[in-house]
Amino acid sequence: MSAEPIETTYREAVREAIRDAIQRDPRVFLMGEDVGRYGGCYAVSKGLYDEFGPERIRDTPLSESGFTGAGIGAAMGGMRPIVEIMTVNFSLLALDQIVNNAATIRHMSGGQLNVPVVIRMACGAGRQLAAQHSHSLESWYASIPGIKVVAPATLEDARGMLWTALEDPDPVLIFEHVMLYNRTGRLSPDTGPVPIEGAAVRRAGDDLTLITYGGSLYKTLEAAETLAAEGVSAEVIDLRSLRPLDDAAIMASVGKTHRAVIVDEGWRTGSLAAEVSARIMEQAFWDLDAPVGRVCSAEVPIPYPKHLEDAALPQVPAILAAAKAALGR
Amino acid sequence: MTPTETTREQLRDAALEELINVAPDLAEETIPPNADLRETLDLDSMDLVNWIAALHRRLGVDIPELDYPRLRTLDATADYLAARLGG
Amino acid sequence: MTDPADTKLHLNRDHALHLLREMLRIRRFEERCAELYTEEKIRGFLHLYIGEEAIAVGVMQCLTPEDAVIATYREHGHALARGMPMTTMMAEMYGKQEGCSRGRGGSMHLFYASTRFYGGNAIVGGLLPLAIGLALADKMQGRPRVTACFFGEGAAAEGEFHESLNLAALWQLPVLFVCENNLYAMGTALERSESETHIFRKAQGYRIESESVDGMDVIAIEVAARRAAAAVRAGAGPRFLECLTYRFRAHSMFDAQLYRDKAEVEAWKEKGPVLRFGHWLEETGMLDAAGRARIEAGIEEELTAAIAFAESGTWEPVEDLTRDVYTEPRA
Amino acid sequence: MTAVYRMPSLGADMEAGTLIEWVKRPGERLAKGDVIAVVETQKGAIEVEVFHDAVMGRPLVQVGETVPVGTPMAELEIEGAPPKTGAAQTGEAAPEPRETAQAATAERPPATESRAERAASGESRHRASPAARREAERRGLALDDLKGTGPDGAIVLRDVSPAAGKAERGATAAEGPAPRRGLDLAAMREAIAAAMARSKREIPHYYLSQTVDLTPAGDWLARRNAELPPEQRVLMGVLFIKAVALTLRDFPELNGFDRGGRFEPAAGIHVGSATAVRGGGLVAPAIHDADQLSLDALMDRLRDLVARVRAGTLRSSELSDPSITVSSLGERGVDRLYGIIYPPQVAIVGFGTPRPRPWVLDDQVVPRTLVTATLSADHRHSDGHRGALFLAQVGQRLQEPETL
Repeated sequence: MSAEPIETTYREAVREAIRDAIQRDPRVFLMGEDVGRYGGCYAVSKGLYDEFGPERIRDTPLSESGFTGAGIGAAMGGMRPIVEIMTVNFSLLALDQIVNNAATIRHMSGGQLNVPVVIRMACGAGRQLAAQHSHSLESWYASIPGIKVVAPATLEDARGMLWTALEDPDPVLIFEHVMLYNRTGRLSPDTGPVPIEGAAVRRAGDDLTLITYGGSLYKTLEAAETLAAEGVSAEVIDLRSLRPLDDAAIMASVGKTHRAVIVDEGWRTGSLAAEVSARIMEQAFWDLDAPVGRVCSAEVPIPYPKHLEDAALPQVPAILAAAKAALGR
Repeated sequence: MTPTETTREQLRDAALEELINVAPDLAEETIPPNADLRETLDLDSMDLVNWIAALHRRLGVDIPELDYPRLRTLDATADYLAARLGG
Repeated sequence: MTDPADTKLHLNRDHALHLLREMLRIRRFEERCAELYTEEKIRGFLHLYIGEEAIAVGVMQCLTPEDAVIATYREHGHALARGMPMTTMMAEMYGKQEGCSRGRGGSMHLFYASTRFYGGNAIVGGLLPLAIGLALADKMQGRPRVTACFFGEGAAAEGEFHESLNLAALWQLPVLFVCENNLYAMGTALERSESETHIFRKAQGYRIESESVDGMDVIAIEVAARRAAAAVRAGAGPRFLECLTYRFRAHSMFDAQLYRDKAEVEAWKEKGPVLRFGHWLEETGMLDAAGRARIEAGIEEELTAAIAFAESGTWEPVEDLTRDVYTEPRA
Repeated sequence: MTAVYRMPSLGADMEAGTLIEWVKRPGERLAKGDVIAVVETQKGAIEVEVFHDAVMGRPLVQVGETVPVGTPMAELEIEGAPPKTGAAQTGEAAPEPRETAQAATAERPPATESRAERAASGESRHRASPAARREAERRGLALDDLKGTGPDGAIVLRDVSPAAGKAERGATAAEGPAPRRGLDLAAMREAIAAAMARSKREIPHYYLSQTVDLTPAGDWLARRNAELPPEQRVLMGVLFIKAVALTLRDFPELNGFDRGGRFEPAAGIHVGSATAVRGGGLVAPAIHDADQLSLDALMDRLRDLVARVRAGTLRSSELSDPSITVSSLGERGVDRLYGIIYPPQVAIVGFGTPRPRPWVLDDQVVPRTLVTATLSADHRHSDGHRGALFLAQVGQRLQEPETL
């Protein structure tokens, strides 16, 4: 029996997830720039400082490598930190700690040490923040053995993935697309944790498989609706987990529809779409009736002006065109 | 090898069983004991020779080609086999 | 054995001999490693601690089993002083799976969870934020423990040095910073890389109590470390020791040492920690030649057993390649 | 005791070193740690040391020589036995870096000639999607029979079977006969329809028939079978197949394929034996190299094929490569049947039902068992005259059954 769903937002769902985790486990604490007194640059942790105090909602100086490394060290020391890197753009300063320490220590120490840390970061473009604040680098992290990477796109996932990630003995990175924070929807107050592995079929279909994740999900669903109006039944797969990828779900869908288009806000070369496309070619080659399509960002530093930013990012018309090409229309 | 199926009914059932083995696609069909096997079941010569070989293996009865026409229905087959075995 | 938490050093004969033996164990272990490297038994990189033994041995006397220790790729001495058996360490140097890190880390990545030895870390400065985190965890869980982190003066130039010292001071974390200043960051002399060459003064910039100590004098090191560790353990926040020392051998095995001249090396060798402390023990009658020979023989025996252990070690099967990438075997 | 001083390894990426100076002369004493020589490496000159007290012996390498790591450089007199870890006895080497467990063993990608080469070689490789290729094979359709409606005329799924083009929204079992395991009757019906329609549309058939006295063969077979248990008896249909197969050796123009109007002779004589499928449908699985098989071997192959057709476990490869088809409707057939050629084959031989009929023999009209053999052939690749000779020879071989 779950309580009556209430109207809420993606941002509040993440906040609720943090509050729930801190209440449940004394080892859990939030650490990051402006997460405390300021309430988070995307207002995700607003109010938590007053509720839990400076020890557990811990503001840090602008030292991404320092506090991310500290989060990793604290996890090795028995805590369950939630490190918030304001955006993926600043995570480049902490790459060494994430790649050479978090992802590596367990294997390199011969299995002696665990790093149960969760690192959350906002990602993606669409707010005209220009090149240095608009990166989509999930595929970089999704290629690193030793960490898990998830991209919650729905309110349920935003609310439910954090606790599962905190219970995981290995490092988990959570990417929250900036354009999702304001999404509204209904969510029952006592919805619980959800798995951080496995893809989800957000829309069933037979003629074509649209594969996407995170911020691109709603553009992809919109494209699927338009296709439906033209008599094409498109299936939409939300990857949810970017490492490990849910090959079984992808191949099951492509096996049925024989056509696949992948929508990914990362740059085309070396994108996650490239990896998924390679796996489809390897595992479902004989089911393919058309080349796998990819709709990605233009390979350009994301420009500031709205019309150029829109032109650079994957949009619904581009998804429709790729779908039609796959259908051989 | 003394056939265990001594009675006529057992012989007919054995014949039917071997017929299904030869033509598994007949499994769902009900085969009346007096139905003409060649006509109603569309058995061709290959099915027939395989069926007879199976009866030979199972019952030890060597049915010469000249006797093939006498295996027109399951009942007729049971009578023929009973006669051959009864001695 | 004196109590690690005691703030004062009681230098009786037993303790003195213990200090000498610990330094000699490091010296002889590393001399043999140099030989094994030329015979291609040890591969990859090999960074030797010969000449700096007094620091690891002196500081380790002030740490309890619950304290944490984290060091760099020049960590054989710290690992030995922190209780890692010579056998599993040598097996690790050979890359055998009986090594402390299953053979996967090698000389630069010795880990030993049972004595909270959080390894060799090969990225200069990379260990500093980890030390901050370990201390943060202790503080948040109310445990009166010390995290001792050892690093070279080269790390002072890394951004993470500034970020870590600031966090340690800002959050008053129980960290003992031990900077082993051996005057050369690989091929670059200190004057050519640091505007302020007195590293302990940098630490004072973050309002961290810090001092400079003669890294060649094991007694001086232990006295300073006791005082600092006691303060840290009492919750008085981080402490910083800059230990002036010198490495008698190259940065690593493949180094023509063009950056320093031989006379300087010989001068520092005269002030070496093992040489000086050995003479002092003889002059004060605490140790005669026979006693010294017995210590050396015992170490030789331990070393021979360690090499035999490593030689008879086995290679990790290729099928285990991906084991422990994650905690549970991936489905 | 004498030992050997070897070129030391001084770094992870050092393979060899050049001796630039001997620091010690033969006979000089060496204390542990003393420098014995200076070696040049990529990183500059490095003084190399000895690890045991010793006396310098005979140098084995000249100044200026470059030698790999481990090469003996000089003899040494060592006081007392040095602890035996010497380079000589190396522990077993690290395992060769075999393919790592999970690194995909990337086979060399199949050499894909460029389109130009293929066009030049005349063999036009059909552009078809993998799904279309697999479906065509499953249905026993040759790609060059299909017209592609995909990009640049590529053959796509809908070209192979309209039904498969749309996702199989629930089996179409409701209307058609229940689909049996393996053979999808609805799909088969369409495939036959497509093939027959194309055959009639494109192949200029000519038809010949020949009445053959089957009595000698019939008597011979009855005598032969009488002495054999049922398992080893042979059917008359087998004699027909063997007669056709042997005759085709002299008539290669009837045994092969039409490739876009050009005749391609088959590599062997693979006779498709048309077999009715209960509930409708027809398949003609191939008996490979029928001309080289004995009657008993042919009978076993035929029995196996029919059994698998019944059980629906036919391999798709068997459906797609007969070089000619033989169709006989057996006892309950008709006097004479004229087959339609299965593209891309160029001929089909039919046998009516053997039946006793009047026949003139030595100016007497006598009852004989007669069968009418027919040939339908592609007039683009053979003519009636040759067809007639072919049928005559088949009839003649049936007069000497013991030669089959």
